[in-house]
Amino acid sequence: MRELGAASDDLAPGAELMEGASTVLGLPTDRRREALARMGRPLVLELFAAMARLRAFDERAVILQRQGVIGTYPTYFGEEAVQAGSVLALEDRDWLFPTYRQNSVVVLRGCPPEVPLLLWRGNPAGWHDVQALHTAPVCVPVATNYPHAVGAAWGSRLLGAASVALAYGGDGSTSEGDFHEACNLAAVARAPVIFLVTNNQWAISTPLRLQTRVERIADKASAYGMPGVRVDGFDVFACHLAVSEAAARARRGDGPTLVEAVGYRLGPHGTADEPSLYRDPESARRWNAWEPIGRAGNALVDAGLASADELAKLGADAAAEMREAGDRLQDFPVPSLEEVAAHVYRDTPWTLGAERLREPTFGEEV
Amino acid sequence: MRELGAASDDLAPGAELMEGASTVLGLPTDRRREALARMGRPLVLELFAAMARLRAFDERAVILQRQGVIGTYPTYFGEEAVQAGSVLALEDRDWLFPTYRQNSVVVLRGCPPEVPLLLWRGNPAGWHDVQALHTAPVCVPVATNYPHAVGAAWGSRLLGAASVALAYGGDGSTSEGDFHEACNLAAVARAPVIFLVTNNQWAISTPLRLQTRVERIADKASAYGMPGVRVDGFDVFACHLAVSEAAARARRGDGPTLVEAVGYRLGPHGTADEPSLYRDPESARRWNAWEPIGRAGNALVDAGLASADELAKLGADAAAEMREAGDRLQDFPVPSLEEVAAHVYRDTPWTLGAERLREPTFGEEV
Amino acid sequence: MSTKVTMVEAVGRALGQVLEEDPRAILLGEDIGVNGGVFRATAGLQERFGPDRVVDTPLSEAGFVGAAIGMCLVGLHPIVEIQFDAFVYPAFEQLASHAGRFRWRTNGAYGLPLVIRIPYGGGTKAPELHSDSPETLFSHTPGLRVVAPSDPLSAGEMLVAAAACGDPVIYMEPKRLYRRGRAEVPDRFLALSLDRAQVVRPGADVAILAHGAMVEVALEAAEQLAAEGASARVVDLRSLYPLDRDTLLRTATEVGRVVVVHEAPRHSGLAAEVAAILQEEVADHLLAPVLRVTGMDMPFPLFQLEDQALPSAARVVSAARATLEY
Amino acid sequence: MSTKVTMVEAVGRALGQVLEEDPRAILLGEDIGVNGGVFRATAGLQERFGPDRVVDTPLSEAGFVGAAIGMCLVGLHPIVEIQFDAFVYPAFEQLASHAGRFRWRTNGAYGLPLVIRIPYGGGTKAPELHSDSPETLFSHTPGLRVVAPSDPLSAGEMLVAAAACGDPVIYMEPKRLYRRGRAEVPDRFLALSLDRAQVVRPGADVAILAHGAMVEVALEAAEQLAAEGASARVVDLRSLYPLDRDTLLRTATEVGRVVVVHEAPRHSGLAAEVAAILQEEVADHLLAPVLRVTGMDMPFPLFQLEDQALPSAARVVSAARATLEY
Ligand SMILES: Cc1ncc(C[n+]2csc(CCOP(=O)(O)OP(=O)(O)O)c2C)c(N)n1
Ligand SMILES: Cc1ncc(C[n+]2csc(CCOP(=O)(O)OP(=O)(O)O)c2C)c(N)n1
Ligand SMILES: [Mg+2]
Ligand SMILES: [Mg+2]
Repeated sequence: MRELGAASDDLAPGAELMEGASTVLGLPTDRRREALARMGRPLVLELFAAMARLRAFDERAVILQRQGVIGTYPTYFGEEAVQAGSVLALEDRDWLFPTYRQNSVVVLRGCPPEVPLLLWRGNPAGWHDVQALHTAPVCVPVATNYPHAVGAAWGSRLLGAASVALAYGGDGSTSEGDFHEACNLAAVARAPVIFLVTNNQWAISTPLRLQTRVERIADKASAYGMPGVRVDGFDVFACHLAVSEAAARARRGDGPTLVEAVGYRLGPHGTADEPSLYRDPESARRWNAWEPIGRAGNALVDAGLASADELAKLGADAAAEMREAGDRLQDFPVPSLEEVAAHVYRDTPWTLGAERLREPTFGEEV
Repeated sequence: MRELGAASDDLAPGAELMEGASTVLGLPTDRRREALARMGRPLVLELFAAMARLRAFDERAVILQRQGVIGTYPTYFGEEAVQAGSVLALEDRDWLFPTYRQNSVVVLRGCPPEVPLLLWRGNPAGWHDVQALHTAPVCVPVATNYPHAVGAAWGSRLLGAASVALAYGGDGSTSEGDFHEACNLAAVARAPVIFLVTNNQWAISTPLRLQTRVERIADKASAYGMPGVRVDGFDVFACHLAVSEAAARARRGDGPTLVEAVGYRLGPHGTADEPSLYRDPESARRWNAWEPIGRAGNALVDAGLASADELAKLGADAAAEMREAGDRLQDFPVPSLEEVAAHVYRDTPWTLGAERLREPTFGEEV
Repeated sequence: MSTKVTMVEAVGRALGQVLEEDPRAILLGEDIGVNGGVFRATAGLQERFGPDRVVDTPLSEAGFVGAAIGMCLVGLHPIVEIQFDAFVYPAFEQLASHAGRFRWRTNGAYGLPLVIRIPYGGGTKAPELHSDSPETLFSHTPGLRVVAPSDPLSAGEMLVAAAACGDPVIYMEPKRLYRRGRAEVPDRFLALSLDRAQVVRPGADVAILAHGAMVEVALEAAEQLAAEGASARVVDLRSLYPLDRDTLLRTATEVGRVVVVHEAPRHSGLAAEVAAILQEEVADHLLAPVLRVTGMDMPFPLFQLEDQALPSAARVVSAARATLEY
Repeated sequence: MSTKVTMVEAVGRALGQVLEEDPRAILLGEDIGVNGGVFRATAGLQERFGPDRVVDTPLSEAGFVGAAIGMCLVGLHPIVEIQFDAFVYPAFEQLASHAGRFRWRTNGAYGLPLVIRIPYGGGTKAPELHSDSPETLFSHTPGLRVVAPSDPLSAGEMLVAAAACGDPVIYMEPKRLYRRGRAEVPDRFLALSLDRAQVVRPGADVAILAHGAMVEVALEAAEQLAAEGASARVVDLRSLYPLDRDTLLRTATEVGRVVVVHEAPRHSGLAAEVAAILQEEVADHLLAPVLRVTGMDMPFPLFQLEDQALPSAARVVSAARATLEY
């Protein structure tokens, strides 16, 4: 975590890009303090703590990957604000549809952190309890989770449940047909869904300008007749407010919202990726100044809502929690292939019966 | 064809819908006469003649379907203006990507009309010469032709050929992912492509309001950073001008354009469809007043660019041409399955060899 | 009480029954509302159950199949209509990467009670891409069940069973049979076992295995064979994944000669799987190799050639004869 | 002259060769430019040939596969990279409804000179949906050719041949072999026949048929069988559609015992087709039924279980033994 101190108002690299994005941390000092005070100490601390846990999870995962305890891992360093801000803006009855990049948001819903770590370890114990957590399994094929969220939102409205669904995605995901079909369907059905696009400006090595010709992903909302809002993705408070508003809108029956959280992918695409092959490392270094945890911490201290020590302790506690979770990974047995095969259908067909999974042989008489 | 007379300026049902759509026929009388004169007699007559041929083809096809000479047929009654206006706005080197709804535009490129009729007769002789006509085969799966047009346009730019590609589609097609992916790709690649969406307000039984929440399909262009224009789809002159402009833009290197041609599906979706099941017949009757051939004819006579007799003769000639084409359909032999099987690959694999297509039997010794 | 209905009417009645008995059932698809579907399978259902339960979707197969998956998560039981066979292709990713994997992703805890209805197959003189038989794509895709009825009664019973199954079912409707005659059906369909094949004609000399519209062709062939003095057993496979292994093995063991018929292309089609299983498991009982009468390895031809391309009773008879003379 | 290269380097060299020799060749795909592809197959090619010939596309598989089809119409020869196996699913409609049908829609006059490269298969400890083996979806789809190399030399030669083939080729790259050792390759790959299987190890007692990464497994099994005194012939199928019928029949006739191995699910997989053909055509020469060692009919498991799910030399050996003891 960056050293905490006075919040700085001149955050160079993103300034232009963030123009028009709603912000709390980017407000002039007085208004910022006021805004934070209005949110209240419990919430702002909860947001900070959630970010600290996400960060600690991510850092631990990267270490575990280097140690060979888990496999390839998509780090989300820098995206803690979007994730914490959005999860905490929703209620437990609301549904989350994360991608690989939001692979630990379930932890903020009460899931033990070893579960998502186990997923990257390639152990089926890594599948979390979808119904208990109202969180879909981590989605790997880009953009395919958007329609799921639409269906969940629309369906819960039909059932009179007033649950909201939120789907995560990246700038790159907006080029896929599923993004389009989901947005259109949501708008037509007035589904209470939030499309939260983290515009980190990269899809692996592909920069935003090769992904789309529009500069603001939020502008794509107009094609569907739904509102599009832009928020500073490195500002957990702003993200929380933006998603809260979108959720309120959805609950009021006013339909979907596209939220673009602007930021920058500070790390590699994943542990197997080497960004120096395709982008200037200087750029990530400069964007680091916007890194959400340091920024939020500075602002909280400055606003007198927390002490630096208190925040440091949240970070340390989170680090300990995640280290311990990592230490427990080896305890989880790998289920047998037979067990996994029995999890594909409610009534397992003969083709997945235990005898089929072992030695190939000729049939017995019938 | 409607009786020709003085052009009427009060065309009720579409008036609101057409608001903002570029028009020639909707101009006040003086300006309309002026605009038509500027286009010049040869062009306006050519446009009229093209519409007359398309109409005659369509009417003949419907008759042939009733007679059982061809199978299910998707009539395009009322869409002659969009089709004739667009084909004539392009050069022969430009590529067309028609759907089932533009199934006879090849005829305007010089293809004998029996060819597209044979397609609906289920005879492979119905496949036209794609390279000679620079027209892709009629595309059946909705929206899948958009990416093809992007590739053709982009590819021809890469080859230095300056050809433009135009893809047709309907209002419903804009809900498909392929529309989105194609528009986005075209804009990023600055491909010289025109997406010409005929908004006839129906996708089979699905009205526009269940298809999308935006009222104007042209507005969808902004999501891609490309211009979207709206044109009166029952006005062949306006369609010609809009597509000409889009083509000029493309040729200048300024990339793609989305053109929305607004109209109304005056007929059924196809010969197997029964619109009275899902829409008020009155509505189609009222829109009939906008029917493009009568409207264009009235305007030409009014502007002194053609006589009613001359136009009637164009219609009669076209009807004769298409009747004769229909009469020739029975002359075309159906190729054998073996011949068709030899058309799947350049080097026909054994799996499609003549012996495989006949009696099933056991192998010979090798 | 019972009534005589066509297959498409049986489908409609089964859908009505499901909507009536299961308040969480919902129908989604293109033009299924006021229009009642392009085949009229859902005729009258929107009027009866309202536009929230019989939903006209925008033209976006991936989108509404994906949405149906999401609906399952919150407790709905969606039944999706794909307008024609080839138009399921845009939804393939949603089916392969999600529908078939969802229960597995919850370690068996939660399945998707999802039915995808696909009118499929040739023989209706339809335009290109309206006559495909894509069932193998789904039977080769883990996590899905694939079934096909062959008459009004099996259509109703299997559809009701599919809706109750708790896992995604690809329900292939042989559209060429939609209006091919009427048959008695009960007022209320019983949800029969989804994965049982059915012997639809007894016989001892050769067995003809088929599904969907090919069952009729098989029966016709059996009739012709009977005239020649050969008794053909006809088995309606019904469940294409999983196959009914017991019935397959019993049939092959008892009869010894097997012909498998399907409209889909031959290479790696269902008949290949049946042949592979039979030679693997009961080779010693086979009196002749399993023969396949299938669609060709080419795009389904334009309709003037479809009768040549589709398996015909004549082709089935000559295959049966070949196995009899082997 | 010749050099020792890995398979992924051979792919890169073949692509470089095609770009150099064919001015109409163009590469399209996600991250294939500056980054050189996530597997680095296209490393250095954008630098060499420029961003107009090695094109980073937006994230839209249906869109860029569709665009590649359009490029063919105007005379380009696109080679598309799909980033990982399962991500070809969104492009399925473009491949099935268009790529495979285009020549047929021109009565044979014009084909699509299109290559779709798909890194596929398991064994790399990858996340979900990065280990699928979708080749059967394409070999069951008319109008496509499907091939898979098994070593650096065949990778280079077959890719060059695919690019020259004139019809759409689905080129399956067994990614687990990408960096598995080096082999000599010539400076310039020759475009060999695309549809020939290759006997990669002679043997007379049992034949093991495999493709892609399974060839290595087959060879390992053959080695173990040799230690037990059984001589196993290993055939690299290479062409998955069409299959090399002559080699298949000759092998079965000469050897009499056949095991087919693939990673894809079993039901209606390639092995089913091979078994069906062999029992159909040379039943009398088979000394035992054809046995299949395949992936399971379930989603490819998370990677801690992948070694159990993937066909192993041990499973192949025991299948071979079973046929030997039949
Ligand atoms: C359909 C599909 N195609 C390709 C991939 C491979 N892939 C994984 S992540 C990724 C980039 C995604 O970029 P973006 O949407 O911006 O999200 P980010 O990774 O930046 O969070 C790609 C191409 C995939 N997972 N799914
Ligand atoms: C992918 C796909 N899904 C469904 C269909 C069936 N279908 C044919 S035309 C049509 C409606 C198309 O409406 P629109 O795009 O407005 O064009 P229009 O028919 O009005 O010209 C549908 C659903 C299809 N051809 N392709
Ligand atoms: Mg991104
Ligand atoms: Mg329409």
